[in-house]
Amino acid sequence: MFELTKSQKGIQKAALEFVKGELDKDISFKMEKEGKFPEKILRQAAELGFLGVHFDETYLGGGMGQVENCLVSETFCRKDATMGKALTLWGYASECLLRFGNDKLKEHYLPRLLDGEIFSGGCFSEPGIGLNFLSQNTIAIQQEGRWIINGIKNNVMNGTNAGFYIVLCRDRSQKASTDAFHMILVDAESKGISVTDSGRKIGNNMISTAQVAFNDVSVPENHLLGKPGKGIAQLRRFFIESHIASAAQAVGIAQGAFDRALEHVKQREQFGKKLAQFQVTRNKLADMATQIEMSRLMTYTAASKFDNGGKKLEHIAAMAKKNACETAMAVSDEAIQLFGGYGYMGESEVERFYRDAKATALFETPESYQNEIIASETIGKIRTK
Amino acid sequence: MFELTKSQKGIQKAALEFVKGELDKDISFKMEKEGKFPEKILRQAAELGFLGVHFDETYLGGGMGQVENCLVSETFCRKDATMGKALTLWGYASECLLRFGNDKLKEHYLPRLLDGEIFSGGCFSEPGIGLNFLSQNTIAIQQEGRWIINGIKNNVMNGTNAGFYIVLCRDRSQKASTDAFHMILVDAESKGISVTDSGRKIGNNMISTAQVAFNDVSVPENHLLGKPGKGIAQLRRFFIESHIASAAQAVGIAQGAFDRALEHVKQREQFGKKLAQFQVTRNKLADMATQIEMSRLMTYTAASKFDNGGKKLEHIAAMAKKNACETAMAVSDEAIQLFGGYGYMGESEVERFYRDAKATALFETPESYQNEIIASETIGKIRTK
Amino acid sequence: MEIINYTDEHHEYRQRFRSFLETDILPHKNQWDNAQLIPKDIWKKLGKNGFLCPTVEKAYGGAGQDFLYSVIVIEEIARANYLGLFAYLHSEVVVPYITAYATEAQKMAYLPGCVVGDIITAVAMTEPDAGSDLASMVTTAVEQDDHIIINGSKTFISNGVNCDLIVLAARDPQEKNPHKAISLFLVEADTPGLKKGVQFEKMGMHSQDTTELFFNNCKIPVSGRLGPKGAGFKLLMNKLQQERLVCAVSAVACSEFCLEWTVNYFRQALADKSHLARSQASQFALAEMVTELKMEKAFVNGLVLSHMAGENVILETSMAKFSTTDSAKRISSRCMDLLEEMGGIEGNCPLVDAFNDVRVLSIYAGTNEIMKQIIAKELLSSSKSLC
Amino acid sequence: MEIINYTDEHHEYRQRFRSFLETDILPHKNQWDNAQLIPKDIWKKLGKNGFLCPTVEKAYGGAGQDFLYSVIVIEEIARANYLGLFAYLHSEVVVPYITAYATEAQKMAYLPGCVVGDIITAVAMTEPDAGSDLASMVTTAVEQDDHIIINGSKTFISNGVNCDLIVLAARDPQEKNPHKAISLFLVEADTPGLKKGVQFEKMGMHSQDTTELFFNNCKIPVSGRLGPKGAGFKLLMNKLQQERLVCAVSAVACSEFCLEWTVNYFRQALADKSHLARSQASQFALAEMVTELKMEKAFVNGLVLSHMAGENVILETSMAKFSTTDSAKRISSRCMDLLEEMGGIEGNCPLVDAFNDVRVLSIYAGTNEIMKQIIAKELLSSSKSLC
Repeated sequence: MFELTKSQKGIQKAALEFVKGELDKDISFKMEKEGKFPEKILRQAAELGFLGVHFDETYLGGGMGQVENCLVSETFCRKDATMGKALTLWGYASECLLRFGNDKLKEHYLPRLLDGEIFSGGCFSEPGIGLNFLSQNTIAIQQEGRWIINGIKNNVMNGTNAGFYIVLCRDRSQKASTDAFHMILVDAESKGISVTDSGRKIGNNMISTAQVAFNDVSVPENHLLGKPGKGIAQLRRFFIESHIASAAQAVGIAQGAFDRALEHVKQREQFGKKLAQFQVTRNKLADMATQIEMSRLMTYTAASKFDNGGKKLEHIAAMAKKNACETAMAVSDEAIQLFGGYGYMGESEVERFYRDAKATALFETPESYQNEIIASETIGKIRTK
Repeated sequence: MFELTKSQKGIQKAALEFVKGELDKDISFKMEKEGKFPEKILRQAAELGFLGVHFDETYLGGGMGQVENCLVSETFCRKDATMGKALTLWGYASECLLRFGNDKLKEHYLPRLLDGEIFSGGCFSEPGIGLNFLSQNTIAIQQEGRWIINGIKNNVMNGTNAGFYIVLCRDRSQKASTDAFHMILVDAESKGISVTDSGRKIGNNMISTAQVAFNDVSVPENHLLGKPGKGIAQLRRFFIESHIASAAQAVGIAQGAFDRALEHVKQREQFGKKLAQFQVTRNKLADMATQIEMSRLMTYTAASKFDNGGKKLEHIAAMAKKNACETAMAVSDEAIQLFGGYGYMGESEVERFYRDAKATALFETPESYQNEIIASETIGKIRTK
Repeated sequence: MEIINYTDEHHEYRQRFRSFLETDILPHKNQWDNAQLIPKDIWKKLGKNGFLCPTVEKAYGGAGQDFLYSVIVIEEIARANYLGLFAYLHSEVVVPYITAYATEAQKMAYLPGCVVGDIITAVAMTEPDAGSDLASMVTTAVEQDDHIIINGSKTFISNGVNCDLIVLAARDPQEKNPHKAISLFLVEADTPGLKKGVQFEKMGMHSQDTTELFFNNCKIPVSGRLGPKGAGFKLLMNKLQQERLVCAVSAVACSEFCLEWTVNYFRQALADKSHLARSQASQFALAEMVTELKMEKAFVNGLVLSHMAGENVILETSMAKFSTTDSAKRISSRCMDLLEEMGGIEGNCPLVDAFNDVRVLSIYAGTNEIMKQIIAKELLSSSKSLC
Repeated sequence: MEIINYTDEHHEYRQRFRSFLETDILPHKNQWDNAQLIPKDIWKKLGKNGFLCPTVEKAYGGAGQDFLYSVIVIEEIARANYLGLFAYLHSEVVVPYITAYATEAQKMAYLPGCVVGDIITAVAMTEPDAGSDLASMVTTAVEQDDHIIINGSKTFISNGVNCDLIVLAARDPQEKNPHKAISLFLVEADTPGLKKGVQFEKMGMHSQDTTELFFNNCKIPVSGRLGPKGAGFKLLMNKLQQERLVCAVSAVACSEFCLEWTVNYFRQALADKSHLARSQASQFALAEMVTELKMEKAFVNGLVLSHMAGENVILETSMAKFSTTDSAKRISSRCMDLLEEMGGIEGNCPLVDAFNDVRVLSIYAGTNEIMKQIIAKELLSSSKSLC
């Protein structure tokens, strides 16, 4: 049975106090509109230890696990999804460095990252190709002790302001196969990188998304993360963590939208009754609460299995994300409906939860990716003639 | 994180071996069609200790908890839903006796029940009134040290062959309120009981469902279960267990239908490919697997909380049932579709899973009941003017 | 505005068929469900009363009516909640192969019997190892002198026990191109070498007989070929529009039955002040389902008119087929939910039969997945605007 | 068979409006979205070109066209993905109160201006504490000598910044029966005592201005009453059929836009051999959505004809309103899913705007929950057969 430990409850409480004290709705709305990153609050979160709770203490991390990370993400997003996602995704894909990088690289980048000084981005998807790894065209050539990288990646989170990128590259000397890709860390200061901001999005608007082009970008040999040729395997391992984290954000979004809706229906009267007394409202709330409870359970379970070194986690994490995103969409949509006209107005917050839910489903990895992960694990080997 | 213990895994394995060895598809189909109860197999299950695993050993129970009971139910239903439900529901509502009855009553009835000798039924719903307790019209009058019961109950599981009924009765001396109902055990041999079988149903056809009329039925005073006037509260406590058990059956049904469908799509070829290779099939299986995983997690979590004496369980158990029934319907429906024409034929098994899924959703308690339980817990107190 | 304007004659025909169902058919439904067969006499009675093949020309013994008569028969059977009386397969799916492709001699030989119910027809296309995939058909038809020798087996043959005449699809083993290999044949059921298999138990549609057919050196005269040699694939395709359309008409009428019954139940419950009718959630569910039904009905009625006008609406009928059959499944199930435990008891609630019957609609006449595949292919390969 | 048979004149009008949108409107959309206002000049341009109130009689400066002209304007705005150009509220919702209920003098005073866009109208019904519940309205209108004094506030007033004339619903505080207490009034926006509140930020429809209105001893002449005293409730009800119908027409056209755009994107992806177009799941999703769209379109087109024929189809338009608006929401969202991350980027994908705009459709013109309530009530209180 899943039950939070005392220290986990402590983290949750601390995160709640932080967002209650520091996150301001009006400021957040303004920043969302202008597409600005909440840098000041990121620094505060860093100081209080809310960044990278699942990173080693050596690198200024919290030394805890994904469960704790989920609790923080969920609590942040429940209060304010756009800001919550910003404070959670500033270091997107940096787990690749943590899990696969060498000590020197980690020492160089991670403390600054976890201090909120720099950001990180993941370069995994390509225009027109998406996450179909074997079709990808970003190439790395090994040359005089350095990697020379050429290619274009899209949908790069923190693309415009990352301190470093984690880049999936194919070894030109090899044919496309699952063993032909490297995962390489590229410092954003490297020559030959050009970044095009994708502009305003459906949601998640405090974080930039960009297209990043690599034109003869040269990086030192030791910027290879993990073993050569293991890029895809490593990326899939990273996506386990990333799916769990996204699921936690989605659960927070759903819960946040639910909180607002519940408060509203208990106050608002129509036809002489509180909205919360109408059976249809009650059924809607029952559905929403059930969906949230299930998604949360699945997410914590996946996180907990991850922390305990569980195997065969890839599809469980994918299930958690897929489901939590569906929940976040359904619950925030219904929350708008329960608010009526007020729900469509900016100040209601629920419309923004809805848009951030959509962004959570669309960005990071799409549902089609999760479906294939789940299917291949579930179906197993197919014997063909 | 939910993880089965070694002994729980042992139970699961034993149950699996039992159904593999003893449950025969052809016999089961014949019995389902004829609406016969599998009495021989019930006795075998009793001998092997699969009946009432969550009942005290004093009364020949297994001395274990709801988690273990869920594992057995799920495993049984996964192999054969109709028979699985029969072997699980033969003692429907007997938990009321276990939890609230006095020792003398328990000693008298439980060992025979857990031996598979007698059945039990729950008389909770009334024609045209359903589970709207306060409107119910079955009356108990205390008279010369006995209870005299009059009224009609419907949807009584094992109605035609129960050894005893658990009956919710209103005290005539009191106005309808949540404190005005008693829970009374009525021996089926009592005079004044008339039973009308409801006949064939959409599913769950090895178990009878009946209308039971009480006409001046007189039972001894000590057949009152628990405290006088606490009938509704006790019934709600029983429904926690019953919801968890139904959820486990539904999870078994979903998994059973999934198993058959998976086997089929890995073998069946269309247009030169195995069905399992088509993306649409793969997506369907991913959806099905995700739904099952979530429902199972929720069910085990509810069972585990119950076994650990957790509070505030009523809505969690209701969520588990509501969701598992939805899953069972969706998964078995999709399983039929994946089988194509073969899925509509009796021998495919999946059409029966689908019908038993529907029966699980319709009988015992309907979704509207679960929704209200979840809503009232979730919404909490509403302040009205 | 009604989309279809039925004439008085149509209304009269509908009324007459409704009465016929009430007096001559429905009282025996249970019995025939148990027997898993509708007696041949009943087919003859249907025929004699003009309820089979209403559109067959007068020259061949038919009434030469318009297609709306067919629609009426299909609708009334579904509204009587008796999909197991699978007359439309005969009247609107199989017989049309004969009216469209048969030679004059074949027409004279078979159509009058089809109209009066002396000849019950079936179509044999599906094979055990080839469901929706016609190209992988293995039943062979080899020409030998004046005869054709057929070998192979077919499955899921509706009207399989009762049928007297079979429209069979089989391939020429010499022809490698699967689209040119298939021909159609008219095979009389008592032809030596043709054996009917045992009947399938099914989830629903119990009165309707479904079997396998086995052809073992089954020998028919060359004159038994239906349409040109090797044209089978195309001939089958040509008839899909009507097959899918009648399936959709049936599905919509079945949803109508479920909703009509449930709404009436709730009206009564409202009059009786029962708790069921007070449920706002149930009321909303009814509103949603009736809306779904009205939309489908509008769409399908429009297609009926287009079909009668000879338009190519194969894409739209494929849409109607998958959508209305999914909807019938959903509606029969959801109506039952509203009735709670009462909904699941056969004796009290005819929705149980409907639930069991409609589950096959999304599978037969091309699975709903096949429909979507066809629609998507057409949609993406075309450059036409959607609007 | 097309359900609506547009004439050549209709087609020509559609073409002319489409070109007008392309040249005079769409290039400025971003600018007006940012400004959260469409300049009054543009309203005048729309009016001068005959795109406002096409059905107003010639006697009052209108073109006296049939309702299909209104449908064309609504459809083309939605297909241009610009719901924020909320002209139909003026043309088909507010102005009809004037054409139906106004005195000759009122008509002469206002209608010509409405047609040419000199007068932009709004309707003020909703109050902060009374959403869909008209009976709990608190804004008062008290007759005093030759004047009416209005006090209270209204919210969610579309065209709230731009409006020159307001159709206001207010209650007589002396009348206790809420159904007899409400009257309608025509209030000019520059009447002293009427103040426009600040503009609301919204999820979408950014060009469209929404505000609150405050009435503080706002004094209008008695001649400003619209229709009989105390008849407000009934007058409002009478206009709901058209209001819901135009909402449904708009929703369907918006779904059409989303699907048309997405299908074209997939056609291109297919030509480019991109992985997106190879996805069978996406192809099925497109097939499902196009089917949903076609059904709705058939239903709504039928209702347009019924409405034009003067039939009472309030029940059916309520069905269409909730169903098409839910569907537009679903379709805009699901199309985006098919495009994966690309679908969420404003600059690349117009579906983002559509997604943000359509979310209001299931809320305004009576929430979809209110629709279902109305349908269920009618359904259960009637004894009519569904078929």
